Amino acid sequence: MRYLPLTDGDRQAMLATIGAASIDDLFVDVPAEARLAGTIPGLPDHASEMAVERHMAALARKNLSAGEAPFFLGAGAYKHHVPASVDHLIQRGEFLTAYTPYQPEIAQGTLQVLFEFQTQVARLLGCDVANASMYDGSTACWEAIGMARRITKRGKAILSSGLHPHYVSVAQTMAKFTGDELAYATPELDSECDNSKLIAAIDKDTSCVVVQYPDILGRIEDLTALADAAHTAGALLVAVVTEPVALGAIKAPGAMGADIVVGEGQSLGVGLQFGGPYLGLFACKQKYVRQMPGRLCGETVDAAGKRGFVLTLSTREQHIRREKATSNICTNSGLCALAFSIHMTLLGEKGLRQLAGLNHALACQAADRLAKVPGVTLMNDSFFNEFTLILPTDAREAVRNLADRGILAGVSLGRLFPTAPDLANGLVVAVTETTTAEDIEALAKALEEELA
Amino acid sequence: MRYLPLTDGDRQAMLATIGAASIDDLFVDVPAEARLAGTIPGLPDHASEMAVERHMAALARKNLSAGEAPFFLGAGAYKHHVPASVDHLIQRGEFLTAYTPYQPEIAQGTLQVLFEFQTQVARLLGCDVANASMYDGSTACWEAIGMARRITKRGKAILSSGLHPHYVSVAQTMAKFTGDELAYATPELDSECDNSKLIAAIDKDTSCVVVQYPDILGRIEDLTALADAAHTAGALLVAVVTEPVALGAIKAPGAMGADIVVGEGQSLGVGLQFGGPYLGLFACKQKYVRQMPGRLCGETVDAAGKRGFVLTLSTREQHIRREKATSNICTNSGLCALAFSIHMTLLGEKGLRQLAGLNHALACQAADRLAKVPGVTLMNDSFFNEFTLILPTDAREAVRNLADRGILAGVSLGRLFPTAPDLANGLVVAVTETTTAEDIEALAKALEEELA
Amino acid sequence: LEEKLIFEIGSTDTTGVDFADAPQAASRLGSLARTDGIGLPGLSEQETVRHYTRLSRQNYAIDLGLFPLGSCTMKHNPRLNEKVARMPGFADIHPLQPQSTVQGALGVINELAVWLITLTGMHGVAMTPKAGAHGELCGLLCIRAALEARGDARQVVLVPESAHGTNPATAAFCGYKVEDIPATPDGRVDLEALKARLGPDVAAVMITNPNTCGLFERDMKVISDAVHAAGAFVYCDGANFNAIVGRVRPGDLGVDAMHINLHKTFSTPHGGGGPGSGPVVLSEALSPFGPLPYTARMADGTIHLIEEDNVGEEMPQSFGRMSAFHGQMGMFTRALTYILSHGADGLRQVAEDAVLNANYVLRSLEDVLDAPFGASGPCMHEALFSDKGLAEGFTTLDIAKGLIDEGFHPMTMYFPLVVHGAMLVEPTETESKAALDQFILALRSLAERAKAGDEALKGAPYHAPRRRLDETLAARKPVLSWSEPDLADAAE
Amino acid sequence: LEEKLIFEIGSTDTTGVDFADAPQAASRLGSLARTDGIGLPGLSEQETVRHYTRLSRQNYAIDLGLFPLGSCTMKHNPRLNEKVARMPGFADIHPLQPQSTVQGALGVINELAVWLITLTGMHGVAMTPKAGAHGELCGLLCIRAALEARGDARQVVLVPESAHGTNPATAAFCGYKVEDIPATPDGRVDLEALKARLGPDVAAVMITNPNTCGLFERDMKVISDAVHAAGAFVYCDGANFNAIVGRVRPGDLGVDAMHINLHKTFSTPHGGGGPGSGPVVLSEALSPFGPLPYTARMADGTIHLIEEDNVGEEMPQSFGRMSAFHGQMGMFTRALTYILSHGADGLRQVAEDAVLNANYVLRSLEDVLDAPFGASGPCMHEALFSDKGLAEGFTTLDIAKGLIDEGFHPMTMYFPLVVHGAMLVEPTETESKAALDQFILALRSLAERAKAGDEALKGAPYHAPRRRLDETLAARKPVLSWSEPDLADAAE
Repeated sequence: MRYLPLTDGDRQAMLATIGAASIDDLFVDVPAEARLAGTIPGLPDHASEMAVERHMAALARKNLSAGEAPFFLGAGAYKHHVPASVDHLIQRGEFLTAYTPYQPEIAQGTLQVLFEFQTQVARLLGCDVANASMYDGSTACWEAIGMARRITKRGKAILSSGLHPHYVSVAQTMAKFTGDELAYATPELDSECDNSKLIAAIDKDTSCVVVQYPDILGRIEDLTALADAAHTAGALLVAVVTEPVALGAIKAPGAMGADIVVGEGQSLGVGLQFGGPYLGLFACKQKYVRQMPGRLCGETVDAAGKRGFVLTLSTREQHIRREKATSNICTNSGLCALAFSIHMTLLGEKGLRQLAGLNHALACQAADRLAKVPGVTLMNDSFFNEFTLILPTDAREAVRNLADRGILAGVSLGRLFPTAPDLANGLVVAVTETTTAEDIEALAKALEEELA
Repeated sequence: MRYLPLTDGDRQAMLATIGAASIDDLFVDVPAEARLAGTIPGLPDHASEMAVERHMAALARKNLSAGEAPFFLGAGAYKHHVPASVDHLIQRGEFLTAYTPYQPEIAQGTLQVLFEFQTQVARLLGCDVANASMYDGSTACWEAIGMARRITKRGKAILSSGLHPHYVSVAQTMAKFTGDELAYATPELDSECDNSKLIAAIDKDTSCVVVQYPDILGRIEDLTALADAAHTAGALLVAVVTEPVALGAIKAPGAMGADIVVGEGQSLGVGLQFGGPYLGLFACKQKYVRQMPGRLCGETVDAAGKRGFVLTLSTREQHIRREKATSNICTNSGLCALAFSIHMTLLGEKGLRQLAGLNHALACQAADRLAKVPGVTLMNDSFFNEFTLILPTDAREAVRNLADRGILAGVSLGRLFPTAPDLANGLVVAVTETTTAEDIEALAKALEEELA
Repeated sequence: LEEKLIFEIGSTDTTGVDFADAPQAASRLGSLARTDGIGLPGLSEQETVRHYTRLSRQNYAIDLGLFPLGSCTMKHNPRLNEKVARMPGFADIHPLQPQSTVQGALGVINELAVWLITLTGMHGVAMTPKAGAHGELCGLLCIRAALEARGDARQVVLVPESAHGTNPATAAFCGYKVEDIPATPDGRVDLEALKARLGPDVAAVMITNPNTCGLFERDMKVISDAVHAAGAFVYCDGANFNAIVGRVRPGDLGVDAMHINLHKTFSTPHGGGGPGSGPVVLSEALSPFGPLPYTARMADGTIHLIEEDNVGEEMPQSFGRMSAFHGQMGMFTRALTYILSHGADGLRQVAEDAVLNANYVLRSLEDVLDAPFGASGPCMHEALFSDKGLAEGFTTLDIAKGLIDEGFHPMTMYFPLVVHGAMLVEPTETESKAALDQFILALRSLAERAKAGDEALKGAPYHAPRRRLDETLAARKPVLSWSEPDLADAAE
Repeated sequence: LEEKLIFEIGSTDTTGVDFADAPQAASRLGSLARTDGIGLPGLSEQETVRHYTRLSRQNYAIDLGLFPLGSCTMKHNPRLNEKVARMPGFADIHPLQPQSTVQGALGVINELAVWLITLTGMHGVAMTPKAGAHGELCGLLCIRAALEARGDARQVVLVPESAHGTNPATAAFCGYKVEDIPATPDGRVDLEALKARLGPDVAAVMITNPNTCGLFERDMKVISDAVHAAGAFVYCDGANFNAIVGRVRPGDLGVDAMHINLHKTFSTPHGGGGPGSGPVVLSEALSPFGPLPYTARMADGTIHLIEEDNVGEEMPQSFGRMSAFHGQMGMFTRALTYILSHGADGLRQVAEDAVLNANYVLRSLEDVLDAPFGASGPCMHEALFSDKGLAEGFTTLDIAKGLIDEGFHPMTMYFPLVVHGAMLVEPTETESKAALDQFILALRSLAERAKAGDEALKGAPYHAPRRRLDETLAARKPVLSWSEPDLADAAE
């Protein structure tokens, strides 16, 4: 086996040192009836690198990849161009094959990256501090609800109808067990968000209001009034950002008063990857830092007085605090955080603003063109790079038919909200810098034919 | 521009330090009429990474890659499976973006690799010493002829008809200018090599006999008698190996008396790449080392007594010796040598022998199957992983037709020897560990249909 | 070896990326256009490559040497896995694409699921959990859902003292009360104490097997039977599955749920702290309660995705979604690649060599380092030592930091908690005998120095990018993000 | 920082590669089966990754810092180039595939050819040469072929003293007699001396422009005219094209042949000593004589390959093949990717920034280091200093080795030969002002130390993987391959 360096000679010599007659002697503690005599039946034996690569390549070819088709899917995962240098750098063995930086003397590379990442995320989201990453946006969102409960000592969270339904679903799963109460309704096909309804719903039991920005239908609205209303009632505002590129063009939630801002960082550096691994972003106001879940990297000095970085405030964490921890999270998304941070460094503020501007301009072009397809209505007044079309027919069916023609047309609301027939004709279309004028035209033409 | 870090502010500040009013002032030495005022007409301006990647990908898609088709081409370039770790390692920035190791204190990585490479190559080819690489097999072959001239002070080289015709062509090009005389004839479609004819041709003016092993038609023959005959006449035997994997299965030329052994190292680690960059191997007996062309890495110690490596014997080289150098070569194939060396280290002797055995066994299977195609004759009695079929028709035409059916059937002798009509029906077929039973069957079937 | 921060070298006017010009279009951003300076510095591509290349060189990594972190299973990460994960057919597909366009991806999930079920002898598997701790959560949610389905709202989860911190944290995170189970003097779960505590309020017992002392829980089957008899479920922390893969099926021992860290047993890279992946294999009793989305192969060979819209017919008892999409697909492709490379025979060899290597370390060092459970028999995949016998004032920490100067990563220290000054060494099966011999030599020499009271050891490491770092300062006065020096000064 | 050799750590029984079992087949190897031990050690994949990862860390590289090697143009190597070169459509095609199956590859060659011709203002280009020196060979072969075609067997090539060593070596390698041309005190070719030497025996003049002193040959056009008038050809060494790309076309200056180092001007990686690539642009007079294979775009848009079988109709005067296949395809894809990224405007900026950076270095240091031609005006892309003014016994070597301790690669030293103790600094356009400022500071401090006679400098480097190495020992008693220690001892 190419990954196992021991030779049979080594094994014999080592058994002799140990004083065991055979490998089996080392497994004596396993009850005899559970000790398998041979290989597990029904599974193939080892294979050459070439054979495995061919098998996996054959599976890969059964997928239609985003780069092979006009592609308009978003709804929480976005196709952006990732510079080649990002992937080159994250493959450096010293990053890729390092462990969690618990030994800071020999992990300054990872630690400094995390410190830089935390700073970038905090600034992007408009907050004071950010942690070193969570699993993804949806789990970060639930962690924020739990954190709001700990801070406010209240158990009722109000979820905006514009929150990604899968994020809602994750929160509902957890709330069943923790006893949190979640107020939520599916969205309406309206150009306005439900902020006024949310404000009306806030009461003295409310731990937090959770609002997505831009929301699942692509709408963007000012959060200031919502934040004020929450704060007045002693509740927190949790903002969720699933498309961080947007924040190169629109105001940061933190700047509009959000207390906790979480997000999905996949857009920068990480890639689509069929949904994972992704990158949970988590930031908040300074005063709440000790209630934060997840790892934090902090600056300090070494014995010689040199600046250095360490994981810190770990008394919040499970490996120290056990059942009293702020979260059970251990392994997070370190390598994805690295990729995000490198991509952000390559962009810089200048590049991020250009990228965001290009996304928005192309989305406007696409919206204008697609709204001209007979029978199709553009729902949004406001949007960043994603908007909702209302088709004269079931959008889920249309998406499947367009896929058969080689066009990945967007995410149907029927896929996202299968139990809400009112939304069935909605189609969420995302446009990024990777979208060409030809792609837009191809979608428009195909939609015209599909709806004819 | 993403690769140019100076900002306009930097440029102004730097011009001020220099004391120049504008960039143009720095180009004053260029005659005014040659100084272009604007960009060169007829060329596009800069493009985003994404746009360039798309353009190049579109070009790449216009090629039928070896992995996409049953593939049987050889004749000096072979498709082998290269372990993924090879490419990972050669992309380490410290290898990829280093310069020639003229500053040994900060180039021990490259230098130790070259020392290991030289040792591996010398052992594989059965010689005492090897250099740190040449451009490719064909230029190494010419360098060997020149080296034999310097050693023997004779100007006539006898080239075997089994030598790759492109290698012959390179030698003929150079000989036109250096005045070397080259004896050469195109091969015959015979199961035996022309060793006896070569022996007969050796005379007192002969600097060297150049013989390929396995030869261009795939034949392998013992070189001992040839070496003895050359040595008796005061000439050298130069052996050329275009498929180094063969030497895991068959005797090394050095062990049969060859004085200089050169080769193409592409098979290990390097990949097909449409013909370049490749890797010239060059090894010889110890006594000729000071007549060798190319860089050499040698062991030494540093000021603290630690073992270290340096480029050495550079008085043979152009940057010291100028017009009296043993060659004009400067940049060689350093990174390809690294890839070769890593691949060889992964294989080790055990793996190399397995690889060679698998190549040979599959080639035998393929030869047996293809010889059953009606009208097709197997020319070879002996071969390693490549053999010649004699078709009842022009093989060049057949290869083109099979390509239209998606099968890359081999190299026709008409492509290699366009001026030798006697060879027109010959087809050289190479088989490696990447060839499957399905590939062989697909070729056999397609050939049956083509010849029907 | 000091590398400035991007905030100190970059500028908001510099970028390492070019874009095509944006087409003219009327903005739909309304009054929300961002006008403030964000404060994100950029670097050119070369500066970027340099910054991160230099930073990387301040890390230790498996690619540089042996990484004996007990319980973390720092084994070799094959490069084929990385290559496969980057095939566009895997890397560049969206989680919400129509099923007809992602049959290969669903096939990977399904194929890996079959392997995990077969290797563990279990009934089903939940693929979505995103790391080991997330898998624990999944397992406990299944257990809770199963209990609630039978109207049995038990509130207590029993956890051995030696458990990973994630175990009690997870139980608490989903609303359970956590109680400890003591250990026996030979480092295993105290069966009698456990039995005594079992009762109608106990929902589950969480056991790590092989446990965090590196020992196999000999009584596992008896424990399972007792737990089941008491109406509770057995959760097994599978962090140490590497020791038994291919040789022992947890399903044969009565386990109801076990997470598998793909980044431990199945070689996906740790990446400096993730991403991990923690699929959970489930017994027949728990399988109906697993999370969405779920994949299943249909009679016609297509792979079918169970989500909210068809969950009613297909998996009506599912506890719901626990992350937005399908789980760690990028880790699935790597793990499946690794599994297919080894096959059933190779994986068995993995366990054998992992255990052999650990016992070799144990027996080669027990004369100089106290091995608290060394006398009770062989260890599994990790060797546990304690600080007993070190000179006054010398600690496990000193030995750990001393290892850095010898060119190794420290072992796991001060864990498990049941052993004083624990040093937990897990060499893994991908280390050669030569590498082990070097490591043993280094650790022997450090043990001898710590016993002899060599004061120099207390200052180690000397030859690392940094000397010991002041963690107290970091926690007392947390600086968690960078700010302009003058602003920071002004704030003091 | 010592890494053993593979021969010291590997064994011939170990392998890091698995193969399928070979099918049974009767051997066709006859009596030639290799039975001796070859002596090639193997390592497992993990050991292999570690060995080469650790070795790599003993190298300096552009990815780590500024690399001011004059004439070598160590600029940033964009990672997109690497990605593109690895696309299977480029990396995995055979040079002898039928033309219909490689139209994309031939298209790359043709597209790059058009760029090179247009950027240089020349008539044709030979793409096959495999490095700069190979390109020189190609150019001289064209010249010789052209002269022979007119029955004019000239035997002398004139080369300036300041030329790269490859120039005289190449001329000699293809049978020419080499004669030097002297330099003027301002570091340029002595026009009068050149004119005086021109005559019917002179085949060509080889000139580097910008020259190796970093100066533009102001008289280039005059020289070309004089050379042409004498019936000879002008070969231009294009190693320094980086300084003028996009701003000056060598074709406008009367050049007949010039090689272009794709690894210098067009950013393909140096790879620790290659592979390079050296296409040669040719004037109308020389184009008919270029090497095979040649590519040409047909009226129907297909790219057509000219090889031996059609050379008679298409290029009857070709001097033939100079390497087996099409040249450095892998470098063509990288160079074309780079060129398209920059475009005509970006390439012009390349030259401007390269020249600006060099002049900034020159003017920032000429107060502490002697700049022999500093007074004559601006330099081009490299700044030349001499050892004049250093304290007795201190040399250019000391400053170069001192730079290593400051974290930089040394500059080119003792070249060009026309300046005593030359230090040739080429920062390239991909360095930021901040990086230059750091470098200037370091070099300034070293210059001051060498002038003050700081003895410590003579021992530099102190902070590198090795101290100064004994090159004399290496050459006197060459050890060029590894042998078992006992065998080596016995041989002494």
